[in-house]
Amino acid sequence: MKKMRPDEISAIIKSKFPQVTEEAGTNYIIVPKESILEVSQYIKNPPLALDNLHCITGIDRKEKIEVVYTLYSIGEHHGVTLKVNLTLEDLNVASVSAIWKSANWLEREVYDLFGVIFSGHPDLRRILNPYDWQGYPLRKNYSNPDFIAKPRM
Amino acid sequence: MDATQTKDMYTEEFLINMGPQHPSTHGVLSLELKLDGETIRGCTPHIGYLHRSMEKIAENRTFTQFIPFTDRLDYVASMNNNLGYVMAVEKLLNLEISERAKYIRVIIAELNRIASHLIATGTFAQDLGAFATPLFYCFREREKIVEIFDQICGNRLTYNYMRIGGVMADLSGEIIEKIKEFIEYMRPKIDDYDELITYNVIFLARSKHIGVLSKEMAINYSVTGPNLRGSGVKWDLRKDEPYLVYDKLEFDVPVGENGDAWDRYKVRIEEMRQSLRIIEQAIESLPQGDVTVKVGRVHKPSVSETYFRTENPRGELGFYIVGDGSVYPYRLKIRSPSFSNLAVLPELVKDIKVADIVCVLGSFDVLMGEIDR
Amino acid sequence: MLSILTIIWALIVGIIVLGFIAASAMFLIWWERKVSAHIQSRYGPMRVGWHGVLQSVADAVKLLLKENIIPAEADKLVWWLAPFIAVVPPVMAFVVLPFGKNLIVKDLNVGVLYLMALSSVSVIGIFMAGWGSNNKYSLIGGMRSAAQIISYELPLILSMIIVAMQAGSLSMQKIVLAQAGCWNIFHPNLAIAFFVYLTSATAEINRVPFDIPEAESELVAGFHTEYSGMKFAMFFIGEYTNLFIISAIAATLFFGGWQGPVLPGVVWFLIKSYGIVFVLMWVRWTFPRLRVDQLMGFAWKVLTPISFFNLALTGWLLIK
Amino acid sequence: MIKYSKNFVIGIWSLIKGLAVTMKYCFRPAVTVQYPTEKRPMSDCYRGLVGLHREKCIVCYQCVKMCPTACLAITHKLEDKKKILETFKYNMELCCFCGLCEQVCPADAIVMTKIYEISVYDRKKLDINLLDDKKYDEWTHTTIK
Repeated sequence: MKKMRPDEISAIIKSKFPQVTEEAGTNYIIVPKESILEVSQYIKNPPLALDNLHCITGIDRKEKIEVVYTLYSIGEHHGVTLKVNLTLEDLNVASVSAIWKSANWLEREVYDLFGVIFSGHPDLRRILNPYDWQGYPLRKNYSNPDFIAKPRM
Repeated sequence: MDATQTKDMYTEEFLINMGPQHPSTHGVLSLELKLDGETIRGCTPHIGYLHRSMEKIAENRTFTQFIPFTDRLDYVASMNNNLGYVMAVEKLLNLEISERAKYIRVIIAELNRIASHLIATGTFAQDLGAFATPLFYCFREREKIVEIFDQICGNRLTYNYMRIGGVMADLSGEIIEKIKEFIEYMRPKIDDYDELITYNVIFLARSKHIGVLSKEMAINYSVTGPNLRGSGVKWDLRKDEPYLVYDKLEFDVPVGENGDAWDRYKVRIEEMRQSLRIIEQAIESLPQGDVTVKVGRVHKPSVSETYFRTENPRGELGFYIVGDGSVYPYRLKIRSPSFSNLAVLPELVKDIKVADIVCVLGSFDVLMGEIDR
Repeated sequence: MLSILTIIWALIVGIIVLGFIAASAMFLIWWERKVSAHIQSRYGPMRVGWHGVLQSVADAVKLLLKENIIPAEADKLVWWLAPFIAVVPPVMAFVVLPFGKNLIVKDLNVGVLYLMALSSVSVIGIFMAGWGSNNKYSLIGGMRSAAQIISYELPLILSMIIVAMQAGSLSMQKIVLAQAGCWNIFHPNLAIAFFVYLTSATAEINRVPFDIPEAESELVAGFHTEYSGMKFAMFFIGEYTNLFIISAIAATLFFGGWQGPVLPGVVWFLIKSYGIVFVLMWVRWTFPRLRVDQLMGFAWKVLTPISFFNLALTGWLLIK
Repeated sequence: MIKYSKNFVIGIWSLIKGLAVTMKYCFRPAVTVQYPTEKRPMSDCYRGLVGLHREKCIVCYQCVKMCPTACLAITHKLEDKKKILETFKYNMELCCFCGLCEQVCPADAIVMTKIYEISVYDRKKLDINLLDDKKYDEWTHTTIK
């Protein structure tokens, strides 16, 4: 099968789910947080067969937190990036760890560092920081007496 | 404490903390094991003892300043980490590097892959009780590589050799001769490993059919690198999404059959042979030219984000970099291969003996510097 | 008068034997380090004395000066007694070892039986160490050791019995003398017995590839995890004396003991014993370790049937 | 039964092969060196402690800006519009020996020396004044002769 380009993949997803949009200028697909589970369910199986959840990243954009899912397909050699935007007031998003097992630890990491709550996650504990750590270190407004930022030049 | 009731024997489960200080947890990994006699009933990994907050550090460093930090992620394969990072930044900056630099990067990365696999081989044999001898042989061979790196970049462990837009220093003719010598030296040594460990009957008995990772499970858990190939998935970024000049070089992708510990080990041994082939070809077709392109001391990417992954000795190392137009990355996420590889461990060690958990863990070749970041 | 002389004689012999044990253990530790180093392309100890030959003395002094750490929750008496119980059986085994024609402490007429009895005592020391430390790793090590030694006792004893059958005596000297014409190892059935003996004896003294009681990569150091200083050294002395004992028994039972041309008997005996020690060291630094269930399976499914078959074969050969 | 015995023989043969490999290396010369008395030759570009040619320094602050761990600190004074180096502190505790300062220096004033035997009992000694000529005397002759 021919390797699909990112815009072809996003076209397929958009035709199936009208609520998803595409980020301007890029091929990142923005999924409303309510529909992440059904979109995941769909793209996991053929025709897209994105069976490898490679990476989950949080990005603190100050007014919102983005959760970025980087997905690849081992069989079809293509990939796609999903984004879920969360407002600071409501940091809940459904966990995809039932669909891709690799999401288990990756979501725990995002929870640990950004404080995003993945509802439905089987074991949502901190992973890199100690279990009694306060605060979410990768937020831009994080402060801690032990953390001294290098003076910028 | 809960107990298991078998026919007429009554045994009490007990908890044992394996690590963070333990000879064979490959660093400061802590495994909370629930044991029923010698049999493992449950395993919970606890990580983070080596957490240095690399991603937060990256937000306060310029792109060049972060290169030395990538050395300290996977300290056994620093060159490959350097490579993954600088290539991600180059992708963010849309920077094209010279042809010679590409070949040099391939040679160096493959040399470091051999060094890393040597350590994996040695420690795996050590974990199975071949006390120190294979490990010392592996370190003896690795020393040759480290000496070459020492001559190239002046350091033996944390190389800081790759630069955004090229490499730090050119390969002199003398060093190329040394690398050629090393290839000749290394080939018979791998055969020695085959005789000493790979086909040793005790080694086979210990590692065959232990920790079987099925294809589907490996993909679902996003296991990458030799561990994925050990499960029989023919997936190698160097072949499937070639970067640098890997598409011009000829090499095979070794795969395992059953996905057990021995297959993962065997894939590494074969990969060393393939890496030697790659280095040989790359040296032969090494073009002349500059090794760096002229770029400024600081790099200002546009407001954009990128994800780039390279094939590290332990799996696929990905960097997700978000640039905000300043000289600092807005966000830098490191997708480390060992992190995902370790996540599958609790699934594989159910109902096997306590000696086998060491075997499974050793065959995964995890490295805590990379997991905890 | 006679009794006083006997006591003095016993003391002199005791001192000689203990001196030999200490010297032998130190030499073996140094030698093992050297052998392992050369196998691994290293030098090993080089600093203390010629090629580090006095390294073991320096280590012994260091261990004597070390603090004796007792775990707070340990079973003190058991913990304290264990190293001594581990070291006594190998020392007692010296009673029946024939170093030369007349160089034997006491030629018991049940010498082989006595050795078999002693070899099963040392497990008590190891198990006490595992239990008394109150450490989970030590406990697993002690349990493994008990299971392992009991399993390997059977093939060990069966292979020794074959030698006794061949010689028609249980006395060590008589067994040596019976080999005057032809060493036992050159009889095919006894050659099999020798390999069974060597394998199960390696397991008896917990050496690679049967070192699961102290399996470093799983159990840290097994039963002696919690020991330090001189108590640790006692285990070490016991281990290396055991190594010498099983090699000496093998030399006596299968290689004609002190018999040999030109050189005096004691030299031949030591050459043969240390030769077998070298083989065991060579094996130790080459092979990986078996798993606990494989180890038991090997004892019961391979070694024991072979021994029984061999026993029947020897009986048939003798009657024929 | 035949298969069993065949496997048995193959197993024993594999063990003998392993023993042959170790015996082979037993008689090869050792590859290690006796460290404090005997040392490996150093490579030309070895990255040890940071050193300074003070007469070359043009006080451009590039090294301070480039250092990823902020281990260098400079102060200067102005004398008839010329920058004169006043202090040059080097906090070795933080240094990660990356060599970026050496690479970025436009005047080749800051260099990486070949000193690597740098153990001290007092942590304060790790805060080094690079303008001191005798700063590394203690560490250049540490080897047992």
